[in-house]
Amino acid sequence: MLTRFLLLGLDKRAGVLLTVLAVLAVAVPVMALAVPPDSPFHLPMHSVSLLGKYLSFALLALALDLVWGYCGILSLGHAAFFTLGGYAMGMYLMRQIGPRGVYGHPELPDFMVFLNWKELPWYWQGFDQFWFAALMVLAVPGLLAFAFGWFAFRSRVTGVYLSIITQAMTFALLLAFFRNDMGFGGNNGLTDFKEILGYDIQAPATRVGLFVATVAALAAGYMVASSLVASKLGKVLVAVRDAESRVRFLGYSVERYKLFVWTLSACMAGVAGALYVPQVGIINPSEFAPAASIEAVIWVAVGGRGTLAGAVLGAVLVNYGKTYFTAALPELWLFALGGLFVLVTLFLPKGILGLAADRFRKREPAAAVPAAASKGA
Amino acid sequence: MPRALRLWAAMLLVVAATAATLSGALAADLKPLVRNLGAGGFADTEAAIAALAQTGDPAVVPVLQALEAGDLYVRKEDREVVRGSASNGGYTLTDPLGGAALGEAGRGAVDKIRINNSLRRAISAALGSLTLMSPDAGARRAAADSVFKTRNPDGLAALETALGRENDPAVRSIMEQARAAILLTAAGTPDADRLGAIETIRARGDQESLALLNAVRSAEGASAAVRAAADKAFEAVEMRLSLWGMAQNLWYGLSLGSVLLLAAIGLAVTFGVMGVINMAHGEMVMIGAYATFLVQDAIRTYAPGLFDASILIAIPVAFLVSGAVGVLIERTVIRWLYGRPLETLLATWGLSLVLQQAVRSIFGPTNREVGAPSWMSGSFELGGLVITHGRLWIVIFAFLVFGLLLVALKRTWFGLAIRAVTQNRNMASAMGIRTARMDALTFGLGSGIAGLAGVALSQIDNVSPNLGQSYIIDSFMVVVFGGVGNLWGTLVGALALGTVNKFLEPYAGAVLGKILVLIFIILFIQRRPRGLFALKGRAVEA
Amino acid sequence: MLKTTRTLAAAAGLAMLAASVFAPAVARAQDTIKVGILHSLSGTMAISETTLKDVMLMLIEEQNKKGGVLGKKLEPVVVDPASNWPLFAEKARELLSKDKVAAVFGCWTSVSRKSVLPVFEELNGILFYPVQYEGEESSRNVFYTGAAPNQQAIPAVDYLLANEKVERWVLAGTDYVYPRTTNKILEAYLKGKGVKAEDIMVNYTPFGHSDWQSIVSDIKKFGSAGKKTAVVSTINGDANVPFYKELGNQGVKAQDIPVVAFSVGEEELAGVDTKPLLGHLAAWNYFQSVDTPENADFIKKWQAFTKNPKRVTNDPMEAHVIGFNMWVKAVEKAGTVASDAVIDSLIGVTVPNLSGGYSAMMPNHHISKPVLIGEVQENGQFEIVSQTPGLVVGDEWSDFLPDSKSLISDWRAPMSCGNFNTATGKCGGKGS
Amino acid sequence: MSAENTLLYVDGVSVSFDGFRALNSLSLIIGPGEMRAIIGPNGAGKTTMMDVITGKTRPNTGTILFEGGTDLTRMDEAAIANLGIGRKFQRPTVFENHTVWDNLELALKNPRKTWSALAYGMNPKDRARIEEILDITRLSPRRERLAGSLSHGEKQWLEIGMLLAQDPKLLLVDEPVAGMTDAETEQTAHLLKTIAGTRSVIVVEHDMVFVRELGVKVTVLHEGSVLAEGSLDSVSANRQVIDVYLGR
Repeated sequence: MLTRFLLLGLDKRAGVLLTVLAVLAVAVPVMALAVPPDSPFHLPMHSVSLLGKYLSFALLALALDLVWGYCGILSLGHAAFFTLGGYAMGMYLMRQIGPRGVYGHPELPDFMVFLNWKELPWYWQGFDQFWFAALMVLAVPGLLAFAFGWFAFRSRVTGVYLSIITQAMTFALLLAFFRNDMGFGGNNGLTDFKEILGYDIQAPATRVGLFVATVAALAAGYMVASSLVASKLGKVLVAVRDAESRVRFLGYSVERYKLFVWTLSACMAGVAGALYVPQVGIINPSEFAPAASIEAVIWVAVGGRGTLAGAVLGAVLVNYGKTYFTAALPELWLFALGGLFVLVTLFLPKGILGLAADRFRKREPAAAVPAAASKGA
Repeated sequence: MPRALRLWAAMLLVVAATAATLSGALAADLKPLVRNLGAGGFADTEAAIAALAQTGDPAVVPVLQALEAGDLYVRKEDREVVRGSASNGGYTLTDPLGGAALGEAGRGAVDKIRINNSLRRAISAALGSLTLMSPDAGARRAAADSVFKTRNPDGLAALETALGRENDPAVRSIMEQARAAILLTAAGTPDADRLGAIETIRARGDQESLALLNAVRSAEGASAAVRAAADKAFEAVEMRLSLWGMAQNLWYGLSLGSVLLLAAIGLAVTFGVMGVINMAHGEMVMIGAYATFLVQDAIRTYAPGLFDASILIAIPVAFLVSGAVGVLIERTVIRWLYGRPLETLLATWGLSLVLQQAVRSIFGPTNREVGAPSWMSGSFELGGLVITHGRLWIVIFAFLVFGLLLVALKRTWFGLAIRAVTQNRNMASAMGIRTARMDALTFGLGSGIAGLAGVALSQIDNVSPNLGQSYIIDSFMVVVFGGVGNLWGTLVGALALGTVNKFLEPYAGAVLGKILVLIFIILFIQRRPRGLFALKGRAVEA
Repeated sequence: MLKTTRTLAAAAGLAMLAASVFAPAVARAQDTIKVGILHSLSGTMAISETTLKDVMLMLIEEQNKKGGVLGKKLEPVVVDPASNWPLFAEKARELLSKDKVAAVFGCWTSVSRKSVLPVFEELNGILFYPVQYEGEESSRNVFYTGAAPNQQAIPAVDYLLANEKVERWVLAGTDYVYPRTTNKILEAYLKGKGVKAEDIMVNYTPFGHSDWQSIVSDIKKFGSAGKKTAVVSTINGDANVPFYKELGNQGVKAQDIPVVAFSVGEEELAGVDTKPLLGHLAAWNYFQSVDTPENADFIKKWQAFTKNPKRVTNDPMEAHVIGFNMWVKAVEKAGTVASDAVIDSLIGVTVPNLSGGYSAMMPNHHISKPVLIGEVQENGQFEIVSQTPGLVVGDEWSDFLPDSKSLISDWRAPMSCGNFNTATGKCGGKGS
Repeated sequence: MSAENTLLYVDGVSVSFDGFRALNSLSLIIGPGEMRAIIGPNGAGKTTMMDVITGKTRPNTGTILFEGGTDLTRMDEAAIANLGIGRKFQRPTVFENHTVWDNLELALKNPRKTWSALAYGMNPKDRARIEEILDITRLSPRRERLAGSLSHGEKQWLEIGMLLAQDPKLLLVDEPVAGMTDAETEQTAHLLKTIAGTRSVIVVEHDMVFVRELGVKVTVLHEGSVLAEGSLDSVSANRQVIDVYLGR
C-alpha cells in the first residue's frame, strides 16, 4: 500500500525534480572529492555546504507550500519549526563536543560553564544519543505544531488572524531563546561543533555526506508531499483551501485535516532545520525572527505557490540570489532583492512555475491557484 | 527648571557684579582662593571649591557657576584663573571675580579647568548654601533641595536663618524638610526634635523620605520612641508609595499603549479598512521620523529661534511626506494587487527592504539626532506620580490623532466615500465615487498617520533605518487583537496591551513580560478568533 | 523511453550548470593582496558596522598610496553579511576559500564572531576583531583588538569606587553574552570589594528595547536609598538612545546617579540630544577627544575621506587602525602573507595607537591599551576624566570567574594553546 | 409534540445576532421521507434555520433532534453531515479547482477520517456510483473539466450531485433554481423529486412556480417563526401570509 501511495505522486514534474536531485547526489561528491582542485569541474567545499544550505531551505519551502499552497494556511511562523529542529540537532552536536570545549568540562557546554551552571538541565538529557536527537528533531516541532494547531484550528482561527498568531508564536520563541536563562546559549546560540556521528564535521567527506543526506531528505520530502497532494487527502486539502465550510458540510472534520498536514509540515521543517545546522555550523535565536518566516513565504511565492517543484525552485533561486548579491553588490543588494519581490508579485502572480505552466499550456493537476481564489491571507 | 536657573544666573550676575565693585577689598581676599581652582587635579579643585564656599561671600557664586559651565581656564603664562568665552580662534578673557576684561588669548595659551561629576556635586552643594537667601524663589528652592540632598549639618545655621526670612510657603516647606533631614542625620539631636522631624519627613512621603526614615529606624542608639515613630512613618510612606506605584504603572501602561496606538492606527486604516497587509507600514513611520529630522535640521540651520516649534512644524510635513510616499506606492504597486491580500504582503515586504536601504543610502546607517523642544523635555510631579512632558504630549497626540481620524472617517464625505468603496466597490463606482482615487487617498491617509507616529517616535526612539522594523510586529498584534476593521478595537487593543505589558514587567521582567503578552494574544485569539471587537452574525462569513 | 532520456539529460545539464555556477572563477594572476572586510551593511547591525567598513577602506587606500605591502597593492573585498549570523560564517568561508584573502577585518557582535570562528580555524585564516567583548575565548586565528573586560569594565568600576564613592550598583544590560559575562565578572569583583548582594541590582532587557519608563524609574527608586548609586550599562547599541532619552526626561542627572556605559561611544551619542546627559560616563580605550597629534591627523583624514566634517570617530575604529597597522607590520616582518607566518610574526608587533602610546600584540592575541574614562559633554564628545597611567593588557580569561581563573592563553611555541590550565599544567581547559 | 417517529424535530429554537432575533422560537417537524418547501420573505430566517440545523450557528435556546434522539445543537458541522444531513447552498459552492469527477469523489459516502483519505484508492463500486451520478446530473461529458469552468446551472447540478453522492437521510436545499432559466428550473424540480426517493428534503425557495412544481407541503416563515403550514394553495389563501408578502 505504501508503494502505491508513493507512486501516486510520481508525475512528470516530480520525475524531473527527482532526476535533478539524483544527479546532484552523484555529481557533487564526484566534483568535490574526486576531481582535482585545478580542474574547472572541481567544486570547492564551500559551495557544497552552500548548496546543502539551499536544499535544506528548499525542504522548508516544501513544508510551507504544503500548508499554504495546498491547504490555505498562511504560516508566518514556519521558521519556528525549522529552528526548533535545528536546535534539537544543535544540542546533539553540542553534546558531541564533550570535553573539547574551551573550559574542558566533560559534560556542560561552554556557555553553561561561564554562566556558572553546575549541571546539565533536564531537557538536555538524552541529546548525547543521535537516535534521541533525531527523534526530537521530529517530535519537538511536531508537538508544538500539534498543540498550536489543536487549539487554533478548533477555535476556527483562520486567515490573517491565524497568520498573525503564528507570527506571535515565533516572536515569543525568539524572545524566549534570547534569554540566557533558558539554557540554549542565548543570543550566541549553539556553535563550534566538532563532530557528527563520530565524523569530523569539517572534513570534506562529512560535508559531502551531509549534502547527500540533505538531497535524500529533500527527495523523500518531495515524494511524500507529492504523493500526499495526489491522494484523496490532498484533494480534501485543496477543497479546504478553496471552500472550507463546504468541506465541513460534506462531513469532513476540517480541523483534523488541517492538524494533520500542519503537524506533518512542521516535522518536515524540523528535519530541514536539523540538516541546516551542521552545514552552516551555528543555530541561534535570530532564526526565529518573523522576517525569516516571511522570507520562506517569499521563496514559495517566487517559485509558484501550490506547485511543490516551484517551492523548491523558489527557495534555491532566492537564496542563490542572496548569496550572489551580498557579495557582488554589498551596498545595493537590498534594492535588488526587494525589487525582485515587488516585480515577481506584480508580473509573476503565479510564480516562476506558474508562468512556465501558462507558457507551455501544461495542465496542472488541481493545484495551481487562480489569482481570484487565492484568499490565503 | 533650566530656564529658571538661567534667569537666576543672569540676575545673580548683576547682583554679584555690584557686590564685587562695592567690596573690592573682599575680592582681593578671594583672589588666591580662586587661583587654587586651577591648581591641579580634581581633588585640589574640590578643596578650592570648599574653601570658596566657606567664605559665604556672594561674589563666589558667579565664579562657581562659570566653573560649572566649563568657562574657567588657567592662563598658562601666569597660572591665573580666568573666565573665557570662545571668539574667533581663541578666547576673550575676563576676570571671574570682577568681570574686568583681560584681553584675548590663543587656543594654546589657556587650559580648561576640567570638572567631573564629583566637582559638579561639590559646586551645587556650595551654591546651595550660598543661594539660600537669593532673591529668586526658584533659586532658593533649588538651594533648599540641594541642602536636603547633602544633609550637611554645617549648613544648619544658614538654613535656619533662611527659614526665618522665608515667605514663600512652598520654599519654606522644602526648607523645613531639609532642616528635618539634617536633624535626623546629625548626631546628638534631642528626641523631641527628631520626632518632629520624622513627622515632617513623613509628610514629604517620597522615595528619599523612605530611605531617610529607614536610616533612622535602623540607626544604632536611637531611642525606642524615635524608633517606633520612624517605623510607623516608614510604613505609612511605604504604603503611600506602593499606591502611587500602581498609579505610576498605569501611567506607564497608558503611555506605552499610546505609542502602540500611534504605530498601529495607520495600519488599522491600510490593513483594517482596505485589507492591504502593509509590511512597509513601519517604513512609513520611519520616513515620518526622518522628515522630522530634516525639518529640525533645517530649522537649526536657518531659524534656530523656531527650534521649540520644530516638532509642530514637522507634524504636517511628516504627514504629507509619508502620505505622498504612500500614494506613490499605492499607485505603482498596490493597486494591481487588490483582492490578493497575500501578494500585497510580499510586495510591501519587498518595498520595505527597498525603503530601508534607500534611507540608509541617503542618510547613512547611523542614528540621527532629533532634539526635544523645551516643552517636551523634563518632567513634573503629580502627587507621587512622575510624568515626563514628552510622554504626556505623546499620549495627548495619540488620542488627538485617533479622534481626528474617527471624525474624518465617520463625519466627512471623504470618510463616507472610503467606507462606501471598501464595502461595495462597484456600487460606489456606480454612484460616481472615483474608486481608484479613493484607494490612493485612503492608503495615503494610513501612511500619513504612520508618518505622524514617526514624529512622536523620533522623541523617544532611535531615528535610524531600522526604526520601522521594531514596531511592525507590535502594530499587527494590536490591530489583530483589537479586531480587524475596527478603530475602537485598535484603541482598546493598544491600551490593553500596553497596560498588561507594564503591569507584568515589574514581576516578570521586560523579556518574560513581552513573551507573556504574546502568549496572551495567542490564547485570546482562540477565545475570540476575530479579535476583541469582532463583527458578529452573518456578515462575518460573507 | 526517448522522453525519459531527454528529461534525464535536461536534468543532468541543469545540475551541471548549477554546480558550475558555484565553481570559482579561474584564478587570476596574483598581483594584489586581498583583504576581506566582513561587516554588516544592512540589517540591525549596519548602524555600527558600516563605519568600520569605511575606515578599513580608508586605511587600505592610504596604505596603497604608500606603496602597498610587500610591493603589492592591497585590494579590499567587501561583502555584506547582513546582520545574519549564519551568513557571517558563509561569507567568511567565501572570503577565505573563494577570494583567498590574506586577512579579514570584521564582525561586531559576539555571535557573529562565534559563528565565523570555526571557519577561520578550519581554513586557517586571520581575523581581526575590533570590538570590546566578554573575553573567555582565545583562538589561534583571531586577533582581538577590542577591549577585554579588564580593559574596560574593571577600570570603570574602579574609577566609580574611587572618585564617586559609589556604594550601590545597578548592572543593566541587554540579555546576551557580553553583558551577562561582564556583569558576572563585575558582581564577583564588587563583592570582593565588600559590596553587599542587596546593593547590587541586575537587570536584563531584550534587544532593541525601547520602552524604558519602568526600568529608569526602578533605577531611581534603587538609587534613592541614601547610598551613592551608579549604573553600569552594558546595554546594546540600538536600545541606548531610548534609554538615554528616558534618563534625560526623568531627570536622572549624572551628579545623582551616574551611568557608565561600555557600548556607548561617539557614534551612538550622535543620535541623542546630549544636554540632559552631561556627566554620564563611558569607558573606552580611545575617545575622539584624545588630544594627540596622531589622533588629530586621523580625524582629519577620516573626515576628508567621508567628506563629512562632522563625522565622528570611535573606539572600534581605532581598534581597526591598530589591527591593520599590526597586520601590515607583521606581513612585512614575515615577508609573506601566508597565514602561519603572519600569525607567528604578529605576536610582539608594536604599533602606535591614537592616544599617544604604543600598543603591542600579546601572546594571547589581545593587545595592550590604555583605559580612558570620559564624561559626556554637551557637544556629544567625551571629556576624559581619567586615564590609566600605563597600558593594560587584555586578559582573555577573567580572574573573577571560577572556571576561567586558572586558564591562560599563549600562542607562542612551545605552548601554543588558547586555554592552558595552570593548575593541571595541561592544554584544554579545566580538564576532568 | 413528540420527537418519536420524526426525522427532524425542531422545538422552540431562537437565535439572535447583536440583538436582532433571526429565529424566534421556531418549531418544525419533518417526517421520514417527507419533502417540505419553506417559503418566506427576505429576512424571515430561512437561511439561519438551515445554519442552525447543520451546526453552523448555535441556537441560543431550543432543541433540535435528529431521528428522534440525536441532539444536533451539541455537534459540529462535520458530525452532523456524517449523521446524514446534506446541504446545498444558495450560491452554488463547489470546489472550483477540482474536476467534476474529483468533486463527486470527495462527496462520496466513504469514511471521513484523515487516514482513510490518505489510504483511499478508487474502487469499482465507487467508480460505478460516480458514473451513475454523472448520468443523473447530465455532467458526464464534463467529468474532466475543472468545476470552476462550469456554467451556473451546471454548478447547481454538480452540487446536487454531490449531495446525492453523500447519500444523506435529510437534504437541505437552499434556492436551487435561483438564476436558472425556466427549462432548467423544470429539470431541476424533476431532478430533486427523483433523488428525494426515500429521503427527506427541505427546500427553501422564492420561486413559486418551482414550489408548485414540487407539489409538497409548504411552511411559511416570518420573522423567525412559522406563520403557516399546509399545501401551497391553502397557505396562499391565508390572510396573514398575504399580508406579509404584500407588506401590509
